[in-house]
Amino acid sequence: MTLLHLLILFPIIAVVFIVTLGQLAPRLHLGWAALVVPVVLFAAFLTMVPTIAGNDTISGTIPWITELDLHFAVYLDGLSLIFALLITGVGSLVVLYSIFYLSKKRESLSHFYSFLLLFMGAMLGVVLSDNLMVLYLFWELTSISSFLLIGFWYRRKKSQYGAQKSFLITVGGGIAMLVGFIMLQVMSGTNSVQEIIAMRNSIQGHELFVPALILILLGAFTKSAQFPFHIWLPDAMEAPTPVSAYLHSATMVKAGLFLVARFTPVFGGEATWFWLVSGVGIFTMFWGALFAVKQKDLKALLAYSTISQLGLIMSLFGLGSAALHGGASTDSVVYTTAIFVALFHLVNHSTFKGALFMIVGIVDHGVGTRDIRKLGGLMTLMPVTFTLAVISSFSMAGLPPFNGFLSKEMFFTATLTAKEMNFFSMDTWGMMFPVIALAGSVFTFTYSMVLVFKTFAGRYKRDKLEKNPHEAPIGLLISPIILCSLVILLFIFPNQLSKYLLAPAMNGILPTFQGIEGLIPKIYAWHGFNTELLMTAIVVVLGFVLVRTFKYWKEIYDLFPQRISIDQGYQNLLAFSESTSNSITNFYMTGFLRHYLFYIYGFLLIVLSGTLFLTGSIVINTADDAQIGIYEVLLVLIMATAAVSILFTKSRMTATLLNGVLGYSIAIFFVLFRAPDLALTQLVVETVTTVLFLLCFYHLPEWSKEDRNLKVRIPKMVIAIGMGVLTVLISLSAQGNKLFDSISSFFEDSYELAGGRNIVNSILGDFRAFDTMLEVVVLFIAGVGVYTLIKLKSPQGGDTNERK
Amino acid sequence: MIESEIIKLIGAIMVLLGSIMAIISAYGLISLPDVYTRSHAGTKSSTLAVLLTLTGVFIYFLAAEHYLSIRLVLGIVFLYLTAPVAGHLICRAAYVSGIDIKKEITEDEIHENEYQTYRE
Amino acid sequence: METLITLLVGVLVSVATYLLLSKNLIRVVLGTAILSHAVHLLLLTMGGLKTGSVPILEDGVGTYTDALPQALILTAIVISFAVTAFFLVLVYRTYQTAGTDNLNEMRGSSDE
Amino acid sequence: MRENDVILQTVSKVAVFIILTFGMYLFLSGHHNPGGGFIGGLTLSSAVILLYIAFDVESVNKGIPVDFKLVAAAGVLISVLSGTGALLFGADFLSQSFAYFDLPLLGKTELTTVVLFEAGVALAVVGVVVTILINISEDV
Amino acid sequence: MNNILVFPMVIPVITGVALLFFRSYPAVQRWSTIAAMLSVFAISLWILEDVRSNGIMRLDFGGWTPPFGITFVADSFAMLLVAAASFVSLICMLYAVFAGDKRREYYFQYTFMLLLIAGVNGAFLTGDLFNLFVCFEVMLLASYVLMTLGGEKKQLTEGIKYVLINILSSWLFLLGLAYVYGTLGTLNFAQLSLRIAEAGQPPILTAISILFLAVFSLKAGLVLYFWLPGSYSALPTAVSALFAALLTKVGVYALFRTFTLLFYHEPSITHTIIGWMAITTLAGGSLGAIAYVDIRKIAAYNVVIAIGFILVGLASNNAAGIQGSIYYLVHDIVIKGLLFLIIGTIIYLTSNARLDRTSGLITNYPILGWIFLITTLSLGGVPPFSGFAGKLMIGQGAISSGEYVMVGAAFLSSLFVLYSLIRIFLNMFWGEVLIPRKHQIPLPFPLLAPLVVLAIVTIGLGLGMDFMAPYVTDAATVLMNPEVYIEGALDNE
Amino acid sequence: MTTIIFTTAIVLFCVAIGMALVRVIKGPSLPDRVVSFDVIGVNLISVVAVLGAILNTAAYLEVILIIAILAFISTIAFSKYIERGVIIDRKRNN
Repeated sequence: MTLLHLLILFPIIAVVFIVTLGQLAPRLHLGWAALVVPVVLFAAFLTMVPTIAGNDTISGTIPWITELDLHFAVYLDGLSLIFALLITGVGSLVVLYSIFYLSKKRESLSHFYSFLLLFMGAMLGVVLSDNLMVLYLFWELTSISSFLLIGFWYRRKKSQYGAQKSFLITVGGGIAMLVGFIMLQVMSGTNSVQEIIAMRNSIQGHELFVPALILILLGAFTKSAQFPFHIWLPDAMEAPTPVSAYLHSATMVKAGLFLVARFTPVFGGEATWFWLVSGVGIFTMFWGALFAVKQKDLKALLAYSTISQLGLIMSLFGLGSAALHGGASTDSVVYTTAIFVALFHLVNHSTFKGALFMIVGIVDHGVGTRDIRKLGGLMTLMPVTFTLAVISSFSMAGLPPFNGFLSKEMFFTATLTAKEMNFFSMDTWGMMFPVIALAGSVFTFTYSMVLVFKTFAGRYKRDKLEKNPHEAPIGLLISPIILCSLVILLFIFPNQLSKYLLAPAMNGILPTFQGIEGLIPKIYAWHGFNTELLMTAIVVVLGFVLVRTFKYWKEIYDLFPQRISIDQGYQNLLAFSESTSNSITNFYMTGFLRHYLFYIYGFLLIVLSGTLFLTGSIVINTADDAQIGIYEVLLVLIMATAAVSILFTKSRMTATLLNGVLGYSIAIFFVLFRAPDLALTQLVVETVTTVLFLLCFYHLPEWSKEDRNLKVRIPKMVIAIGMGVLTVLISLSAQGNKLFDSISSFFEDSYELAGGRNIVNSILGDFRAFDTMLEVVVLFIAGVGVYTLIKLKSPQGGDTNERK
Repeated sequence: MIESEIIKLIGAIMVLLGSIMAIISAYGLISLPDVYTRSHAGTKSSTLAVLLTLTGVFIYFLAAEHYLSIRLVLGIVFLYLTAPVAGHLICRAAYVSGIDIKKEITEDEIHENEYQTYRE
Repeated sequence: METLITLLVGVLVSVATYLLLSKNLIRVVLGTAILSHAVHLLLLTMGGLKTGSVPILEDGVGTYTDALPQALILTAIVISFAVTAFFLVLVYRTYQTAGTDNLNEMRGSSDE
Repeated sequence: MRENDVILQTVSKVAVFIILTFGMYLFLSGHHNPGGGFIGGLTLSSAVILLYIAFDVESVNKGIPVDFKLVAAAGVLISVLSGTGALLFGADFLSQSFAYFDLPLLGKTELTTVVLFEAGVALAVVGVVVTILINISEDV
Repeated sequence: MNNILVFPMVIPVITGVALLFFRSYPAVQRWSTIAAMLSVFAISLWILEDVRSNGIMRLDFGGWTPPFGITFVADSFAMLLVAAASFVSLICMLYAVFAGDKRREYYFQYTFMLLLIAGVNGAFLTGDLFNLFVCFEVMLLASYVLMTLGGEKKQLTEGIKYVLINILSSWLFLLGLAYVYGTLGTLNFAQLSLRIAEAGQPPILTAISILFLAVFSLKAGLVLYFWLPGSYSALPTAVSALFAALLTKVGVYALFRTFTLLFYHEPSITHTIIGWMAITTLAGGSLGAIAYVDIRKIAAYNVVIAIGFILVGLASNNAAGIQGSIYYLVHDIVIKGLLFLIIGTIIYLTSNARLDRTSGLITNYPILGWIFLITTLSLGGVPPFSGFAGKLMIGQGAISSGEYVMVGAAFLSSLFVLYSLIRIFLNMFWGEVLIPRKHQIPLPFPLLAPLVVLAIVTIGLGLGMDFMAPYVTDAATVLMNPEVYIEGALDNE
Repeated sequence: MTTIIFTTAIVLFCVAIGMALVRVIKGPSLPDRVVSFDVIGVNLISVVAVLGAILNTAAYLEVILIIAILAFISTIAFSKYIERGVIIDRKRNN
């Protein structure tokens, strides 16, 4: 048990205290208690910065299930540390913010903070785990806590919908990821991520390598809302705003990015990895930005913006993974910049997006709506909020002097570098990256401007608002203020961040590159007139034009009709699978016993005869048969006649009589085959059964005619004859294949062993008395069962539930 | 020894007679026209047949194994006891359930007397 | 002999199967009864027929017929009796309650 | 119609007596001859069936005032407990033992615990068969 | 001389039968049932521990050494199942006791439940093929009676189908038994295994094994699960939980025994067929699970899915897969019991089995709601609940034997499981609160307690899997190495 | 010699059973069938008896008696069924 374990478990254990506290001190706003947790954690992780910056790592293991190689193994390197700090830092701010955002009276705060802390622990678990399966555990736990938080207002239909969607997509992705993990485990024989990274070369050629890669990426893409799995994120905005700020922009959705970063040393350099990560990422970036512009709901806008930004970072990780293609060398270092930028932007995005969400929350709180069409002119009414909004959204748009500018510029650099690659068919397709990046950025600029100016500038529409807008209380403002100061601070001192956090993280992602010159680029706000700057200029100009002319070109969204949108596709898929499965299941689960018997017999006939013929097991050997007497033939004929005529009788009595004839004749066969005990039993049982039939007939109607319909009769006949033939074939083959002698000669000493001359009876009463005992139990159950069946009648005759 | 062989043979012949009787009785069962006559053939002569057979087997065992089978005697007694009752019950059941007697065979005597009340 | 009995078993199985597929419950019950006959015969046949004398120890008799299948069949007969009895009563109780002995009318509500 | 079952009832009384004797014989001789607990029990119950057919449930029950469910239960318990009894002697469950005694008058006699087991079996069989029959007949 | 082995079967039998004499004393019935189950559970734990430390335990009935007499053979696999089954039965019994259905109690409900458990435990323990048949019959007859106990129309009409299909499968079983005896001349599992190995499993035996496959599939609900959804939805809560937890598992157990101990020489035929059957089952179950709005049906199809999932492990035919299946079996016994208890409780509370007619239950019954969520996650194999270890190992097994279709089907089915149950959660527990607090039917703690216990167990099993691991490993070792079983079951020192 | 006679006798019995079976199948009335069923039972007794003689064993003598008993019981059961539809009365009304 190391400190790291404690840190992961701390929030989860704190849940118990929060719940208890909620019971004990109902007047306390639980947020204050909850706030302690992330603050303490943040401080703890901060103390680890120097260690990690010194290129050290911290690890520890608690054994869990040794047999399955499941250990609670933790590993802290630069990459984990960035995430851990984000989780706890943003966490602290969000909790602080939520204290003022959520009313103590109306909301079930103990649930809220329990879920939130649960999530925090889970997220820390994800980024700190070194064991694949434990990673998966925490991964699913984040999905679940996200599910619970999205459904926090569980009475709303939309919350249900959003929660279900995010659950299905992220957990589904998680399952795919699990399969990928298992494949990795099968390939490498270990569950430890670090060991797998070390074994990279030996597993690379394995046939499961690429499938595992794809499956793990599925997990990452679903979690990070990459196209086409992004659809859950906008609906997740049903969660309370602090949750959106925390889970759905700053932390949980970044778990996918973390996963990609974590597995870059394993899969990086593989063309599939490169293309999937960067391609999906860049496309998502464009797609998200494009759709963000059209959103009417501020939170939805931010959701699409988040999707877009996540895509951006994802594509950077993809581009950077190319560095591993050629192995660790100074030549490859140019490509590693992309990864560096990815990490940088990751941090930046958390700062400005977190702030933006909080700002939207403030607006929502203050005016009672997030609908852009109703908002406007809040600039003077909420000046502080407005300032913060400008800072954060300009940063998002990539304007100086904010940190977004730096990472956006470097993003362009990375795409331009990637264009120059001469492998992975980049010479043909490479141009795509800067172009799409540019286009995406234009839209990013556009929606950032929409966000600020549609809300705060323009005409003030008081009549459309529910509340009288006013500046938010200071409590709500603290958190976004802190974040916005970070936005500016990071612009001014980017290289401090780089030194203490980004550089160690680079070592974590690219362990083989450690120490190679140029791995950690210097970040400059100004690097002369170059293509990147030109691109930024284009972005600003075009973006500005687009904002002004929005109403003229918004028709292009109609090119993506609602019917065939991905979101609609998801809904259709669900509806389709429900209705299809319903019709399929109803198709064969008809409720008709006869159909079920058809299936069972059909299965038997097909599989059994298939095996019989394919394995060539039909060997008929009648040499050992006993001789046949003429009267035996007669008896067989009599029995066959009696049996077959049962099918044609018109009265149930005749059938019962014929059945009796059958039973008696079988008794005669038992006599013929030297089995007097059997004959006796068979005779009595047959008679008692016949009497039973007669008794029951009193309660039953005469039997009706069977279907004359050939469509029913022919399959029945085919199956019946088929079963008969099959039985005969197997029986004959089995008789022709007597492999061993029976053990029963042992029982011939029954007089000495058990003191009985009647062997059969000695077997029943002694050698296999247990069978007999159970058989009596069976009989007993049947007897008492008949009694209850007859006596215990349903009072109403129809269906009743118990205890009614 | 010869003596016992002869006794065995007697037993066997009784069995054979019994079997022939059974065939006759079965023929009657098939060819007679209505329930009552058929039941006559079925119960009376079949019983005779089986009694013949059993006695034959009894004699046979006595001669061949010097085995006096009480159970066989019991069986014979039981058959004697029950066969008529069974025949009686079936015929009565047939009558009560309303199966007509073939007119050309006989007259329905019971109808006019005992069961009249029931019929109405 | 074994072959002959096996063929008989085949006939019985066919008949039983055909009856089991009926919609009328009594036929179905009869089907199960006949099926059990068939299986018992087969079980006996598989042990070998007429290979010795009655499995009751007597002096001077060398070989006995395999007694184990006989014991098994005895158990099976009793079990089949128990099952048949229960099934039969179930059938008529169902008839009383559901008002039909036609399996096709016992679909059970798929979605109530 | 006044049902007239005099013939049947008279014969049945005799027949039942024969069947009961025979059933007991089958039960007891099972160790060395065909028969045993099952067959004995079944034969005994067929005697009871005959009684029920010839007479009626109420009058027979008046004659034999037993709850046959409990007879069955007792039978099962006897056979199971006879197996458990072996445990007391440190033997395997269901171990049976037999011994020969020289009894006065009877000469060499075999006593075996199987009889107890088989008695349980027979009781259970009778109990079950009769329970089933009575209950069906009583059902309206 | 291991007479203790017989107790898991004989205690329920004796108690059950003796209860007949205490018909008018419901209290005696209730508490002696609980006491019996408690002792069975304790004994089975004791045996389990003993088996792991001292190897396979055997009881020769009547002192007749195998292969001539009947034996009970307890290996870890059997004992794990016995212990799990006894435990869940105990809980179900508790639920039944607290639910206090007077009518059914008066008609010997507990007797039949106990006998059902006796049959199940016997089937797990027996080392003799014919005795397995007899144990099946004990279990089945008890289940027939329980199925119809109460005489409701639905019970009877569904009962007919259930009974008939099982009768059919019983006779097929006997047919297969006849073949096995005819060709191999013995009934003792261990000796059968030896003889089959000696003969090298000629084609005819493979064909016979397919017959057994069909029979046990019918019992287990593998592909041939047609009887299952209807019958499970016509039962009172405790009984349905008992059925869901135990009945199919016996079939699964038999499949494992048969195809690891006896017919393991032709995996390219038998195990391939099993694999495809598992895939079909997974597909059918998954479709069924999302097809209906009747929560009982949803739960019933979840039973089907689990069967397919477990059989994937058998079809993989390697140590990891088998081990995974064992984990999953134990988990599934617990969690299916829990699921059906919850479903039954919901129906009892709302008088409604459709998921779209009730909502907001979490406000009315918060604990029930959270337990349901835990159940959902546990069923979906989400860690740290009990389903995860099994799921993981089955996945590993299937992947390492290259059965990718099975892997796909198995893991996709987890998504269906989650979807089908989260749908219930979202619709019934979340949403507008329809039942005002004043009018809600109280959910007394005794009724809730069994659910809570099972929920704790599923978490505890998940977290404390390390505790179970040695038993599972031991069980898998025996399954993978028939000679170990044979030595334990046949060795007459 | 005796064996030949016995065998012939069994064959004849079997033929008789077969003929009775024809009557069971043909009917036409239920009592017809029951009578023939009874005949079959009685003939079976003979068959068993003779078989016992052929196989030279007393083991089947019980079977003979039991068939006799059971044939009787089933015959009266059938006839009561035909007569009243109920074979076991709850309470006789006389």
